[in-house]
Amino acid sequence: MDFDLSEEQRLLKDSVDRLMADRYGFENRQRYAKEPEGWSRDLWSAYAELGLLALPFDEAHGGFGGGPVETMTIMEAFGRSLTLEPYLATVILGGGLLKQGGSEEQKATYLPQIASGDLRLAFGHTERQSRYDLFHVGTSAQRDGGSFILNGQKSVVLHGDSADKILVTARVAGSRRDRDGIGLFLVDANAPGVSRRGYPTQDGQRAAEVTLESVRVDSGNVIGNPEGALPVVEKVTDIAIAALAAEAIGAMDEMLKLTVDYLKTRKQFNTTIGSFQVLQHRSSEMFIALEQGRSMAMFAAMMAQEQNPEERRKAISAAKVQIGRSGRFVGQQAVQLHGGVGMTMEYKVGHLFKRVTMIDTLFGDADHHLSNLAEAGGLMAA
Amino acid sequence: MDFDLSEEQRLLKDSVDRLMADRYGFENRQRYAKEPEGWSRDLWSAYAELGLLALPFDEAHGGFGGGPVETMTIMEAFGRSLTLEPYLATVILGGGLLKQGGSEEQKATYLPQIASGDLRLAFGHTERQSRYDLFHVGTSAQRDGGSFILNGQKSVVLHGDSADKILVTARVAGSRRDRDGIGLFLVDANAPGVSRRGYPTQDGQRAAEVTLESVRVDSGNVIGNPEGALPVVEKVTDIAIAALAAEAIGAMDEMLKLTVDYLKTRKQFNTTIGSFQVLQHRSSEMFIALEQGRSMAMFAAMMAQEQNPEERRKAISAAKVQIGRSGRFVGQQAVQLHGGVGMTMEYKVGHLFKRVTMIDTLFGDADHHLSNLAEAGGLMAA
Amino acid sequence: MDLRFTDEELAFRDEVREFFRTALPDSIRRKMIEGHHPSKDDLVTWSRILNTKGWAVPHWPVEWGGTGWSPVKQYIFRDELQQAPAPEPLAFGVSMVGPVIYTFGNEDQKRRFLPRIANLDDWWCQGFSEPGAGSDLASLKTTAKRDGEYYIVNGQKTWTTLAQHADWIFCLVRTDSTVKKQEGISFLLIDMKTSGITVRPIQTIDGGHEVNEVFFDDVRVPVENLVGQENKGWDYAKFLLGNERVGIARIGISKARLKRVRELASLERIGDVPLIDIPRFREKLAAVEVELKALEMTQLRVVAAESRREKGKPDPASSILKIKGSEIQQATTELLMEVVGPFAMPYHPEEEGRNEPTDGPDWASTAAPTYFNWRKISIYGGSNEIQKNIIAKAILGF
Amino acid sequence: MDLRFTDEELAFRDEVREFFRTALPDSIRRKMIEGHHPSKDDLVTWSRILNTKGWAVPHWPVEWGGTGWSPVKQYIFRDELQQAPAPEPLAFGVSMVGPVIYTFGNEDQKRRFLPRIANLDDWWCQGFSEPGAGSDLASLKTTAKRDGEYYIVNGQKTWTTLAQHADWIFCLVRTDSTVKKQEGISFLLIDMKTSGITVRPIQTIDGGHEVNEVFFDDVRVPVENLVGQENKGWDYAKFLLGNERVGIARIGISKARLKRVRELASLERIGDVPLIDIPRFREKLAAVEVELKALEMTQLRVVAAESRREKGKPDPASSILKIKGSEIQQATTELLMEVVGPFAMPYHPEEEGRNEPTDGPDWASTAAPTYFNWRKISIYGGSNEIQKNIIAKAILGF
Repeated sequence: MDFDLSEEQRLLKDSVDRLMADRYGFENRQRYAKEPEGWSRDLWSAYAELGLLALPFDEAHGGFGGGPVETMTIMEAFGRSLTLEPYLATVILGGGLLKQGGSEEQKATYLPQIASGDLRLAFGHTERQSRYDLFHVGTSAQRDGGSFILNGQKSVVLHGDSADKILVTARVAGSRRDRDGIGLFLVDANAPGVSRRGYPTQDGQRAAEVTLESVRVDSGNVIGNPEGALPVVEKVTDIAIAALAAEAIGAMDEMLKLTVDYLKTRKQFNTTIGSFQVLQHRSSEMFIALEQGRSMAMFAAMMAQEQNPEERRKAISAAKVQIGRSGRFVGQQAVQLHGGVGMTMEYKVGHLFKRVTMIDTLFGDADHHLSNLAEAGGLMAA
Repeated sequence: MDFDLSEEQRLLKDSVDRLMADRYGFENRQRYAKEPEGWSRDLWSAYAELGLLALPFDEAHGGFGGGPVETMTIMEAFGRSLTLEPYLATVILGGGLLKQGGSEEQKATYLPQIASGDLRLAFGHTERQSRYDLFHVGTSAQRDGGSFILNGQKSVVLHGDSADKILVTARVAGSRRDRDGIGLFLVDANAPGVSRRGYPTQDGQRAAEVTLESVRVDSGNVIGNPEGALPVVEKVTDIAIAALAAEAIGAMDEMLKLTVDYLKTRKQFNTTIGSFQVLQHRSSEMFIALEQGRSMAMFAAMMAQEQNPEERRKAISAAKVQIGRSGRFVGQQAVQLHGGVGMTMEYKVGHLFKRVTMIDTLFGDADHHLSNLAEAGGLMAA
Repeated sequence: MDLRFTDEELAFRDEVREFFRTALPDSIRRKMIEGHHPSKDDLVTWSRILNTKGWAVPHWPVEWGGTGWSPVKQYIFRDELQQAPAPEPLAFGVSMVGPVIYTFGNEDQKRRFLPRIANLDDWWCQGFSEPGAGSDLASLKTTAKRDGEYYIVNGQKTWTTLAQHADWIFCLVRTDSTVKKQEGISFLLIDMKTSGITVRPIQTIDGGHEVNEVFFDDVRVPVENLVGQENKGWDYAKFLLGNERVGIARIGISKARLKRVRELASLERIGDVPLIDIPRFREKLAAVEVELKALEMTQLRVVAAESRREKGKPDPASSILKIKGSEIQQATTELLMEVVGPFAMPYHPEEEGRNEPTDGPDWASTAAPTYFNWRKISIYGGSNEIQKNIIAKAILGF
Repeated sequence: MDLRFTDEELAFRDEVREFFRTALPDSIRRKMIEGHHPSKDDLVTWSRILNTKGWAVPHWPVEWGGTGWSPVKQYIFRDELQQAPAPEPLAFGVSMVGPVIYTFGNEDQKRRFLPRIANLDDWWCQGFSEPGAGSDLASLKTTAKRDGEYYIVNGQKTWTTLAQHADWIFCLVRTDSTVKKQEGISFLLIDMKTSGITVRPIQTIDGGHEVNEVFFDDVRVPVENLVGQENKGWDYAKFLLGNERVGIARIGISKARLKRVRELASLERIGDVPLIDIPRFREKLAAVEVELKALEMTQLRVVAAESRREKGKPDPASSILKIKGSEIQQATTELLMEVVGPFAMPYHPEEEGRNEPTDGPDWASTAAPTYFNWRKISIYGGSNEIQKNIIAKAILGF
């Protein structure tokens, strides 16, 4: 057991931190959000240059073979700076699904394009009725010779509006909530029958409603077993949750820092408000929540690679519970201790609060994962 | 709507408060606990003289026709002083069951004896497997001509060791968890086949394990419909919960008072620890919990008389939830803010903490009642 | 002690409930249920319906349009109004400056302003908070210098709610800076059309525009617009803030919100099971209902004690109403977030209206903005931390 | 960064687990599982089993019986020991005075005391707290006046755990009252058989007798029993308290307790449904497990950083271990109370043994006493409020 970064990991961290410090101040971030796609193409190129877009992929596919610790390092920095680019959608989700589920040919075709920054992906999975249950898929995929015809609607497709291709789950067999019978399809975003409506999300990012009307997907764009994609979807979702946990930690860490700075400088009643013991203790409680969350983000990174899917899922659920609860507490208190300015769009802390709030609603909130964990027998069952 | 005590209620409150102030200081209380029955016969007589033992009964039965507000007034004073006498067991539970369920003849026989202090009762209901479900009765009552033969075991019978008679639930028909088929029987504590083992309870009171082996109860000692006692048991339990809520408020109020006094006098780091803002705020939070609890104790008193049993049960469950939660918070914090002395038997606050803890376990803890309330549709359903 | 409503009070409740059921325009009711902000027009429309009925300012003296209702009836009226759910009459007029004017103003001021407040002919806003002051309100810096028959006002106010619609602003201004900070403050009424006033919007994290900064640059205010005595403004402000705290529990609003949560959680399903039938969810909801019921009883205790209390001296126990009231309101927004689930994510700016197709269920779009926006409730009107100080000092005697 | 145990660490874990499985006497294990206090004999027996194995004082220097294990292995050992569940070696000896003696004591003291501590030949207790001091430990008043080759000790200590069994007590005493309070304190080792020492039991609310008052009335202590330098005792005390905080999370104990809760909740039924299958209960249990897992990872982070830290300077992050550790331990006792339900009520004084028939299930009787007793965990060793001060000052820089 070793909690130190390796030399290479430290270099990665330093370069990402430097990029963020140089180019991702809060004012810049707000400017990037106003660009046509809601994020910065320039930064996307910078990520490609730094190798961030190639990080998790094998060297054979133009990648660097990075693992969850590397991803954690990047995501924490992204969380601190509230980055807007479709890293999660393209690299973690889209790239992850291809890497974990794709054929050698598919990987060889697409992963280098991701790494170079030329291909942006999205993951179309959530449906109106699915809530957080990954196995709930109503979108249909009908076999038509070697092809499939997709019909259905996918909601809250993260960065679905600027994606070149969308990985879509659809049901080849079985009924709405069966674990078997789910396929994963790579759909060109401009293919006939695909319509998208992009919109801003509460946290200043982008998502889309994607409608599929008789969309034809040929056999080369079926990812893995067309009736057995769920395990891959679950695995990649777990990896994404681990990444989001790290992002949330970055955001919480930044909120605590901003809050402590504010308390030390803001004066009221002829003293800095940081001299009030109640506000000091509240800050200590934020610190505890942050560090407990950080511990679980590390646990998630470790367990995202666990071979036994049941153990992996329980561990990831546990981490999501902790991240959700820590994030809520740290976020609410950061706003509370800032008073009015914490409520304004002009100040960073409110945006961080919104981001951690939305991270809780991604891939299942704390209560959902607590239920799942409890139903699976808890963390300590033998 | 009127929250003021009437003139008569104020007189009652004053006389009980005076009795407690004169004779129920903490040292006395600890002395009474060492008397043979674990409570004071002298005080019992004093209660009789003051009319407290007659309070809830009709004038026809030697009582004063007092209602839940009167009971609340007494119980709050009892809670503050940690009284040990079997008031709940005899007057509220035993007397209540007779008053609500007994025949005119039974009432005329027994209620005056309670009022005069000559008869002590207990309620034998809980069983090893019943937890908090009132309808769970495994003790059997077999018809034998006009009599019934009782077999079974009753646990945690409050003040069962010093009771003259015990009101016992037993199943005449149906299976273990049926709502129908439950009878209520007045059993002489020294009847053949009754054995009792008394023991102290965690909060310094007394209870008993009562075993019934072929105990014969004649028809004159069946209380009400021998297959339909559950509604009466539920009603009297609800009245008892309202009384316990008031007792808990008395105990919480005393804990807050002791804690604030302690914080104002205890010195550390060259200052009274009450000057620390964190401890002041904690006290404020205790005050809020206390007052929210007090409000619900009043609500319970009001709703204990509600005609519609479903509404009554929901309201009482709501009150028990609040009392349980407020009591836990106030009790834990009272001990915490006292530091080590709060942990000792020599100081009153720990005993108050134990009493409110045990009140939570009587007739269903906060979680049990929250489940019941939620299952019944909540408080706000139309 | 009788903790039940009397028959007369119950009859009164039925009467106001029926009135709200029939008199409140449906379009406004829909907005309220769905968590949208009523527009200025909505509020004017509704206020005039109330005023026509004679119920716009029930708590005012009868001669100025009040109803003479008992405190319990006032409570019932407000509770039913919130549960309707109907917009509350603009507090800055009817609950804040109105009572200050009829208590401390002169006859001219009463005649000039009070009827227009009751009918929402004048939209008022509140000029108390300043950027540097926060909870230390009395440290305000906006000055008013006497110049003949005018005060010349310079400075800045902030967090000025709905100033963008306002005709008038009531301000605390410093008229004497040589004395203790509380003793040099005056209470001025200022016409928003006066030259030298600039309103700058502040966008809040929910994306809405409720609050503003208001700048005063050599603004000339006639001395006749001074309320009461010069340099006594702090007393009037304390009186005003005391009134503010009474209604702050907003129990009817939480009742309406919990009802909404229960309805939506019956529609929303996890597989085939309505969310409301998931024990975890329904117990969480019930737990909030219990807290709310307790608070309602606490509120009624405060209301019932009101007649025995010195006028203008708020019950320090009303700090409980602020603390618990805000905690419960915030808890209801968290419940709604849970109901909405993944559909909390899409953001629809309120201004754009509801013309475009919805992303997710049409009731989902206000969940997150409401959750974000309602974080303010534990901050404004004396933060919950300040309220705990008040309890510690005024009740527990620290 | 590699957050998994190495193969070697895993093998070590299996080895100690197997040892605890076979070497711990069953009667002691039963008591631990059921929440009873091990007796003095139990602890002596177990300590000698450990000492024979060479594992009584793993963290000590190798020359005095230590094992030379890495911090991670030390953690694994302790965690497995607590999960066995086995009694922990008497902390006052092996974790408190032992390290002070081998770090600051002279050779004579080391030879004389350390082997007897490791074998629990001497039972030690701690004389730090005084009635008036509380969290302000340095304000202690017990004096030691030099008189030839002796110190004459007068004063009173309190909260002295298990002093009733003790052969020796280590005390902070005031040897100079003319200087700043921290600078006049010395660290003395006192034989409990010396005349003038009186031990008075304090009964705690769980009915147990764990703590005592200890009175010193002209107690003559040879000067050779002074540790280190006169008036430097505060430094040694800080060193000792820093060590105390490391193990304070007691994660293995909470693991064992949660395992117990899960087992009992599988036996206890509501109707036909085991309590563990009630969603509310099992989610509550899972929530505590999550907190515990987070704390375990936090603990491991502190452990892993230990080698990089200056000796004797505790990581201020270890305040998290104290705060969360106590909250979690207390939460486990609340879960047990819920499992036990109505059978929390009967009280069985521990002294009377388990001869009489039980009232309720035989595992129920320790639930309430444990719940009551464990309230101390957030009070002792620097209350949780003090720990939050430490985080605010030492980490957040207030």
